[in-house]
Amino acid sequence: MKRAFTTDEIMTIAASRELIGARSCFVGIGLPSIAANLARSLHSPGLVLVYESGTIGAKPTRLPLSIGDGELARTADIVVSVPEIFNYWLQPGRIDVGMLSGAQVDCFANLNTTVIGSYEHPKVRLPGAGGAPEIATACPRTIIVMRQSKRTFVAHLDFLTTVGFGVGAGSRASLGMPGAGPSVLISDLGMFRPDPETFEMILTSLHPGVSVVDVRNATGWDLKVSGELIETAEPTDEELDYVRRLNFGTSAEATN
Amino acid sequence: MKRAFTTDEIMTIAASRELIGARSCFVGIGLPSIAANLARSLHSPGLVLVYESGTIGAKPTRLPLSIGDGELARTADIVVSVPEIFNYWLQPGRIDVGMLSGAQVDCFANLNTTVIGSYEHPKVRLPGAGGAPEIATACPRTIIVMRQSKRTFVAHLDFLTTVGFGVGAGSRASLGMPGAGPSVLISDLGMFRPDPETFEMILTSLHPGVSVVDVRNATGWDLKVSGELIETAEPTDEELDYVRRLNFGTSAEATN
Amino acid sequence: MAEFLTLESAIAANVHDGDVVALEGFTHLIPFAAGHEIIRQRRRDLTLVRLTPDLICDQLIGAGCARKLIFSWGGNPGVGSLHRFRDAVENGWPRSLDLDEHTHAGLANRFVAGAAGLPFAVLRAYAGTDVRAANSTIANVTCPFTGEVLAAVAAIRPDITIIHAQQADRAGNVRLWGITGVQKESVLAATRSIVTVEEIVDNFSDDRNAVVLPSWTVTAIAHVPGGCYPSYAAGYSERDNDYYEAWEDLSRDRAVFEDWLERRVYERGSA
Amino acid sequence: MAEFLTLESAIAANVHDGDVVALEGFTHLIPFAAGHEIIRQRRRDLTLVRLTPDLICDQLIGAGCARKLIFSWGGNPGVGSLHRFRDAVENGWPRSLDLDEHTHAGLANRFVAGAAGLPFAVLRAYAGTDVRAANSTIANVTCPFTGEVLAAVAAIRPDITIIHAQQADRAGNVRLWGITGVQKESVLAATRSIVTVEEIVDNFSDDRNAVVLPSWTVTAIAHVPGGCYPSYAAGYSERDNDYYEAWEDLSRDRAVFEDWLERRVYERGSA
Repeated sequence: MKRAFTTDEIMTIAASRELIGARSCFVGIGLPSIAANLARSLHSPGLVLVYESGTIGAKPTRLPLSIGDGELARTADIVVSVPEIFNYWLQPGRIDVGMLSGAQVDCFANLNTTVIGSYEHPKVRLPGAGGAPEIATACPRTIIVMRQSKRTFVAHLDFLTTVGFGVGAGSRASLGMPGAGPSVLISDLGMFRPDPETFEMILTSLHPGVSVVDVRNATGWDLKVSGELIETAEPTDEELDYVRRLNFGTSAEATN
Repeated sequence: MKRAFTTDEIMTIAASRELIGARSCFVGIGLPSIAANLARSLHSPGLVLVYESGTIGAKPTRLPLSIGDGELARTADIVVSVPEIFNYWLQPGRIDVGMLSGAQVDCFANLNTTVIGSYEHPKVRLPGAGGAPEIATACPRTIIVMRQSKRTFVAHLDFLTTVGFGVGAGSRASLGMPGAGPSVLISDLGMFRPDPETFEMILTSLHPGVSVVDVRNATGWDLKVSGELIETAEPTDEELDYVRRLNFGTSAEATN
Repeated sequence: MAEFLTLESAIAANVHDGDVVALEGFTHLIPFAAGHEIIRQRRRDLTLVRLTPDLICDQLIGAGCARKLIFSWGGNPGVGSLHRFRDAVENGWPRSLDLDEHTHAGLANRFVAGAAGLPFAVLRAYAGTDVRAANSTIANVTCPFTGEVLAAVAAIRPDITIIHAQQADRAGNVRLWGITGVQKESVLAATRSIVTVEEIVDNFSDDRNAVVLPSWTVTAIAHVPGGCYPSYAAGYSERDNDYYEAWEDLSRDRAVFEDWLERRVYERGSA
Repeated sequence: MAEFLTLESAIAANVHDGDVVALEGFTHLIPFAAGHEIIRQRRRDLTLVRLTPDLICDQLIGAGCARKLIFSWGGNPGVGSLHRFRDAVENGWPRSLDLDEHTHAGLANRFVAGAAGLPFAVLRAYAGTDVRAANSTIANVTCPFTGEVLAAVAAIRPDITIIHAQQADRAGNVRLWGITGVQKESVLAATRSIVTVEEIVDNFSDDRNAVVLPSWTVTAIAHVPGGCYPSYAAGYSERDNDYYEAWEDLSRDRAVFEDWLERRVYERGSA
């Protein structure tokens, strides 16, 4: 008999699986942190976790509440300054994968974490850029994890904080962005990957129990669906045990 | 009865006196190092010695043989990387005084430490620039210490490694050099200071027993002599004791 | 050479209305006690500079001390929003707040340029983002060797930088370790600096590769044990995560915040 | 991840004829044993990179390994000249030597740019000097905010950087302390790297602010106690100043040098 799981759990677990084979991951706080820590605990014990607080090779035994958590410094191979983490470690593309989230995403996987409404007179002032724009620029690939609704998967971002594929094919090259961009966008409903021609994110996998209609109803743009749509593999017992253990006692709400 | 002293000793002692009142000194090896260490031992116990190896606040108990001597690291307040010592400490003008030497100097206190002869086919290949050009650029003032002869005090440098006053008044400003330049050039014969109008180095002090003719005979340009020429104060017993103690067991030959 | 002062005297002497004030510490070693003293001394029109404004800037903004914020990520890390910051930006309460908004890499490099005495720093950043469009402290620079177009950020040189550190020695040298963020750069970039410390020691241990600020780079030192609470000082204290979580509700309502301010800051006198 | 190899295998696998080879260590931790192994393996046409060429480059140049030297100060510190370097530049013996000559600040920043993945670095340097005139890796760059004209130096990205460090742990992480020069930058700027170490330890001590190169930034580690002799490793050895002083005479004469090379390098086999 199968165990029940939440939509957040399958989202996080699916994200952690995308880190299999990665050597190192630049981790934002919140959902990305849960996924990256899950990956290190479960699939990729050698995965080097790098946080923008300057901790490299952190091996937290509990989920860090913030990217500057003392647990990260205590368990790291080295702790460097913030200028150094960005200049010597992120910028040259040393960190294989960046894990990002956002308040809004568009069909080219660009992210908004700055404002809802206008910049000058915002309806909601969000935290801002943090490390995301340079993670998205420099990492050889990125993974985006965020909950999906018409409010978050939008046709037009209110503010473009972090470039995914810009306006599509050729954008990253013309902007001088060395990394390949988002390899996957993972929501609580399914997974989206860039079309190799247009670089628009198309639905490639549905989480168990979710229909294409469900996803369309939670997408603000005219969603394209892969001809080879699959179902996301259900969480294993081991994955569920780990994600529940990690998640205990901290919040997954914040987006950076 | 007065004690005898060598020309090197009065040169070094005169240089050390120029550090009275300075908070910090960027020190090259050789004669500058002897003078700076003498100053810290004798006149200025709080003088912060900074070496291009990254040692800040070194308090060596013997004269360091090189700028990367273990004694400097052991006794320093901090040891920083070489990029940091130049970028964060020297470049912003944090170090009050730079002590320099050279193989050739001209009447505007520009220095050559690169070649004798042509650059492409040198008669003598010298060590090169090291830290000197940026010390001369950034320090609020510099002190030059070098032995004097027609070979070293020349009308035309074979190579301009380090700018003193360039071609005279206005040169430093037009080159964007923040520091004021050499406040004094000290040789084994006398002391030279910049004319406030022309910035040519003029003889302002003769070491005891030296005549203006002696200095002229050891100067490759048409030497100007100050109307207020004085005699350098003789070394005190204490100065001589210290310089002899410091000098023991190491060489004062190298120029950087 | 650094002068040993009470926190009250250090703030009174070094923080003036209208100053550009950097308060640094990345999650770790955030100088809360100094921030509260600035509130108590009712400084106004400050330009606050902090990569992660965190609760300390939320409190200063809510108390009406700031007219501008230079920052790169303004949330309550792992918890939610900075409601006082949001209220100022969204509603102009208690006053409007100008923003000079960067990425972490960009703002960190503005401090690097300031510390290095250069007018700008170069990085590969901001391409294609709206962050760049609205900001006059970001520009292009072209590599003279390859022709690549990169981002330039203007140096930042605060009037005063305030940090919290684990130790000072009696000569006024300051030592910090663990997550050290951009503290060294922010102090070296500033005209003046105040360091609050957990402890004053006779001698540091022999680790000369830790971050040390020599006495002559620091203006004033105040001995304020726990001066980074509810943040933490590695080796001395743990972060009070409950405080951060409680702030989410406490700060949401203006009246509740003002009551907190009255009871926990104004009535407390010097920390 | 770093591979543990003998010095002989590490050099054989990673240093090729024609490579750009940085050998760093500022007076302290100079990788002499690796340099001698390069001589023994008779590598040719190398471009050597070192702020202070020191005796190690003098020996490599005298042995005919190098066609070019990128450097900033080429003397025998505190003693005198590098006679093999001078003989190559002045007389083309044993072959001519191209020079790419900088100041310390300039060459250090070339490594910084390489480590940072940028094509150039900015500094206030070289103005008015002949050092600049002859060098194509130095150019102007104008601040887009202030109009100030500064120096740009081209990034350097060695094919291989070789350093000596005090310790590696069994996972291949490397730790060094004391005067650390430009070693971190030179390793991070390079395509490949070899680290010779005094000791292999189970665990590093708790000082996480020391310079540590994670295993995945290093290509090969060789356990070579004393591998920096006659330089020194803080905590392990003292500099042999007599060796440096004796080099002044030993290196002055080609025949005496060649005899030294035969007896002390070629006949010694792998250190």
